[in-house]
Amino acid sequence: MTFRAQGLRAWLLQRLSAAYLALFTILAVGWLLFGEPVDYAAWRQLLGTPWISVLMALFFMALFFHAWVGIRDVLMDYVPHLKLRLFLLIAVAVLLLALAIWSALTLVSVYRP
Amino acid sequence: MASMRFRIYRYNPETDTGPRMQDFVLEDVQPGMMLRDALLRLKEQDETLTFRHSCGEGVCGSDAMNINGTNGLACITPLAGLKEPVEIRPVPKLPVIRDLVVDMDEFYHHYRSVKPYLIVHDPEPEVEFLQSPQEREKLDGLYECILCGCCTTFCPSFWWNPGKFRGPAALLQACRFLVDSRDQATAERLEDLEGPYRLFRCHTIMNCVNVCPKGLNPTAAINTIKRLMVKDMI
Amino acid sequence: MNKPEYRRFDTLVIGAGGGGLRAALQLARAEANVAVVSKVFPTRSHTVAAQGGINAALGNVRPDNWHWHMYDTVKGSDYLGDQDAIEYMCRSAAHLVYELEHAGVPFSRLENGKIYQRPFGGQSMNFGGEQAARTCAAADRTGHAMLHTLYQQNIRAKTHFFDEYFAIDLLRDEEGFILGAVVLDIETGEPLVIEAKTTLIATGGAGQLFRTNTNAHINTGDGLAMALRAGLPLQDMEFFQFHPTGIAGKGMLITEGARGEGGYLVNKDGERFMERYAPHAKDLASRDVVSRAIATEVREGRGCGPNGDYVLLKLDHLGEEVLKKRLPGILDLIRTFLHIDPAKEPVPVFPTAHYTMGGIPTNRHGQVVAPVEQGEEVIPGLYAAGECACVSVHGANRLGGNSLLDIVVFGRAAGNHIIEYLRENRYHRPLPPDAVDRPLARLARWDRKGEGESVAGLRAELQATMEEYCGVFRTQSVLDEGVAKILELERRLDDVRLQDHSRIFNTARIEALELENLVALAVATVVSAQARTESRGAHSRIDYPERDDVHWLKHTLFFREDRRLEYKPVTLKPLSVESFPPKERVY
Amino acid sequence: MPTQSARPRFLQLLQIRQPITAIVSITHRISGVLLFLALPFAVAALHLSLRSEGDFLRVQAWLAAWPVRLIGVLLLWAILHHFLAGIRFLLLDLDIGLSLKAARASAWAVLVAVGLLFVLLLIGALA
Repeated sequence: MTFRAQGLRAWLLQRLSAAYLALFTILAVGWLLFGEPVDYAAWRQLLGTPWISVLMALFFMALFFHAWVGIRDVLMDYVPHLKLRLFLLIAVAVLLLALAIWSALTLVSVYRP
Repeated sequence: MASMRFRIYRYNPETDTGPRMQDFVLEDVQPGMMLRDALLRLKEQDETLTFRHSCGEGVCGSDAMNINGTNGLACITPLAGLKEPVEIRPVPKLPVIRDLVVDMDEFYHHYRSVKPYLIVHDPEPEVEFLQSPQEREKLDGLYECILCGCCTTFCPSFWWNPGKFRGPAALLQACRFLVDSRDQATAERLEDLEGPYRLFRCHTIMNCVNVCPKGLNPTAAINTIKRLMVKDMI
Repeated sequence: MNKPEYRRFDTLVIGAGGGGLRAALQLARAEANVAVVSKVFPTRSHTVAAQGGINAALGNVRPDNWHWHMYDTVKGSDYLGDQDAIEYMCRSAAHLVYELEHAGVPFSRLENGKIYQRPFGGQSMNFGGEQAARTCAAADRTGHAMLHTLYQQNIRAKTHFFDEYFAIDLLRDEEGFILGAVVLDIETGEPLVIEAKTTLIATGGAGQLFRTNTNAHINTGDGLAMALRAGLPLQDMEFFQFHPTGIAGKGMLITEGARGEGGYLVNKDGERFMERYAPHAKDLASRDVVSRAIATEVREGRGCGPNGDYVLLKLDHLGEEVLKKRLPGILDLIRTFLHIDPAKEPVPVFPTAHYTMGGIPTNRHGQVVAPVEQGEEVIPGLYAAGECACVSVHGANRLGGNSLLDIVVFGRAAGNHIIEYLRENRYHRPLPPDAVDRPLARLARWDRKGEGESVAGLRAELQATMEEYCGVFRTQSVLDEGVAKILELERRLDDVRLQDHSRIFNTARIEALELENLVALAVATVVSAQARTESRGAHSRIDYPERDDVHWLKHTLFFREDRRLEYKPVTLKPLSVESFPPKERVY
Repeated sequence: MPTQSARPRFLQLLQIRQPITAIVSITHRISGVLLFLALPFAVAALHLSLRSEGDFLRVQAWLAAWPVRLIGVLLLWAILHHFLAGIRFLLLDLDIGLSLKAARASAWAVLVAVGLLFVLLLIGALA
């Protein structure tokens, strides 16, 4: 996504990611409510399942895109000072990008012994 | 109901440095009176009290104001049922010229910006364009707007981006022409509304729908435009 | 007061209702440099409140042709309408309605996709035969739909608007040319001189003359009074239309379309009384007839309610579906102001002051005309269109659906003639240096300080007086008394003082200027009415119940100077067809 | 004549009565921002929980600590609200419940449901 996301694409992305996040949340909550408490090994094993990894990766992608559009909207609405807004936007983008890389590395890390 | 108390926003640029609230008491309030009737009688008490009004029946859209914290037309707001003291202020955000009179230029600017007129490229027929009752029905809920400004000035997105966000009233007009079976400028109209500000500052807060004195639904109109954009993209 | 600024335009249009906007559109499209001055933002002009529709013999629902429309209009006018102008209007109607449709007016539609047309009062097929369906409608918001569309097209044509400017007076030179007007910027309170080669007055009617009226607060006949002050006469001011169905006691209009869609009137016995007054057309007889019938029912003790002072309009039998589809605005209005549901209960109605048939005398090109020794001459550079003009297509009684037609037909005609005039008059005539003195003095008069009567008080008294002494039924003694009272009010106008002398958005000052206009028009109305000793159309004399074509088949001209009356003949000769000679008028 | 910028504008938010739909909207925003602020910690927790058994236990211990629990309660509300209000917004985008009456009703429903679930979950957690 470009930094200057167009209105329609940003809006669509936020809705589509929201839909995925909602579904994922339902699954996660279900697992939390009805799943067994896990220990470290089980936790690693769970996240080491390929299809779970894919779901998780998609989740993080959706989460960061969703957060990006949401926070961008907030800043566009409440920070009228253009330079400050630009600074904050860049900061948020850098933060989200860093988090994206970090979470990707984390998700991959379970496949290393 | 014998008398009623009012607190009204006053600002006279020739004598005041800032706005103030003035208390009024109106005696002999008759049942069935509208707020506009009350304001007219208060103006007889104090000639300097200034507000716009005209038709008195909710079709000209002159007397939009903020009544007990919410926007509405004075002429179709019954006094009965208003909490006392009735607090009356100008509609939010627009610059106040005097008392309850605001400068609506910014509002009109957005209205004009959406090209609120039918655009037809084909030659016109000798008689009327044919339009089925079903096609015509799509204009219901859109063409009735009276440009009072209640919706746009009650929209938080307009408060934060008054220069860039078109606002619910203008977007309702945009939709009115987009869905008119006679109009042939769909693509240009949609393209013009692209970008993060003009349309997409709308966050479905629905304040517009809450205050529209004609019971219109700008949010639905904005949804329709978004759907047309998605269709156009695909 | 600072020295006023000057601006120059080819054409100055005063008033941004349907007439002014239609003319401005014609001019802007012809690339004339046109300024529209309006005391309210254009879409707040009173055209916005017109409900029922616009007449044109499209024949979409029932067979129709313009000649039948012409017959109905002549008959409706009680033969006081000028038949050349009426022919012109009825002939152009279809074209102008199609043009409006092409411009975007969201007319209601028939199954076949054509414009919906509803029956309206005073309409017939075959010169007095069966009820016609001639009124093109956008639900019951036709005026709103038209006004917004016309404004929108003017945006497109880049017309120059002066929103919220109040016209004070016309500018005139020695030779009688009209050279523009002095206007007041309401926002700043500063006067502005607008010089123009041509000036079009399109300021609408003066419904605020009466206490209970269907009109907006702004309908104070400013243009009419300006014409009077410029030394021009006003024509047929005694003919003021009372709409049969205003909400009783409040005045909000319930469109004739309500009866066109099948609603009818009943008295306290539940009798459908219009069958007695107009056996053929019943509730769709013309407005003067229905208004008189209602007033008679009430006078003779058959009115409804605790005081027996209104009749009921029954709509409930039409069903919620029809009401929602065809009369949605009326449904809202009644629920808002009467707290009753017209789908279940009948609506209390009473005749209510509605439309100024009289006005600034014009020919069918919109040129203002004034009498000279033999016949009449045009006032160079001055035009009028719409309710403020008296072409006269409405004569003694206007048909429903003909006013929206009037404004577009003669707005356009005036626009076209102005374009011609501009071609021959390329330069601004010099403005005499003292030309702006009188308008500025008029403004300065309100700077006088001190105690005095209030504008609102005198206005209320004026309205009550007009209602009592110049209402639906008139007699010599009542009118004589009315004239005396109105003249007394005119005298008292001098004692009125403003308490608010501020500049910026001083609406009190605007209302004072409007009151001056209203008083001048009240005088014109009662004096014209006092003289006419016959009953014709809306002018209904109990002491002279018959129409008198021998003595009174003529237009009244009222001059401000000495309150002088003159008369001019009715044009009975149409442009191309046979004349409709006066005959007994039954519905 | 004052210039445009000298003119006052009425925008005292406390004197403007926000409709229930607006309240759901602004709380949706607030909850979103809270969740955004929690993101780095969530990723860090996930990272640590997968790094080693010791880190896993440490994360569990942190999550059980009182200050973190308090923040957790706030985030629980934020998730509940953002989730339910978000579903409402998605439905509105699909033109479902877009009439004023329905939109007001659904706004109330969201607030009530969030409140109920929140209390239930808290009771469940404490029990």
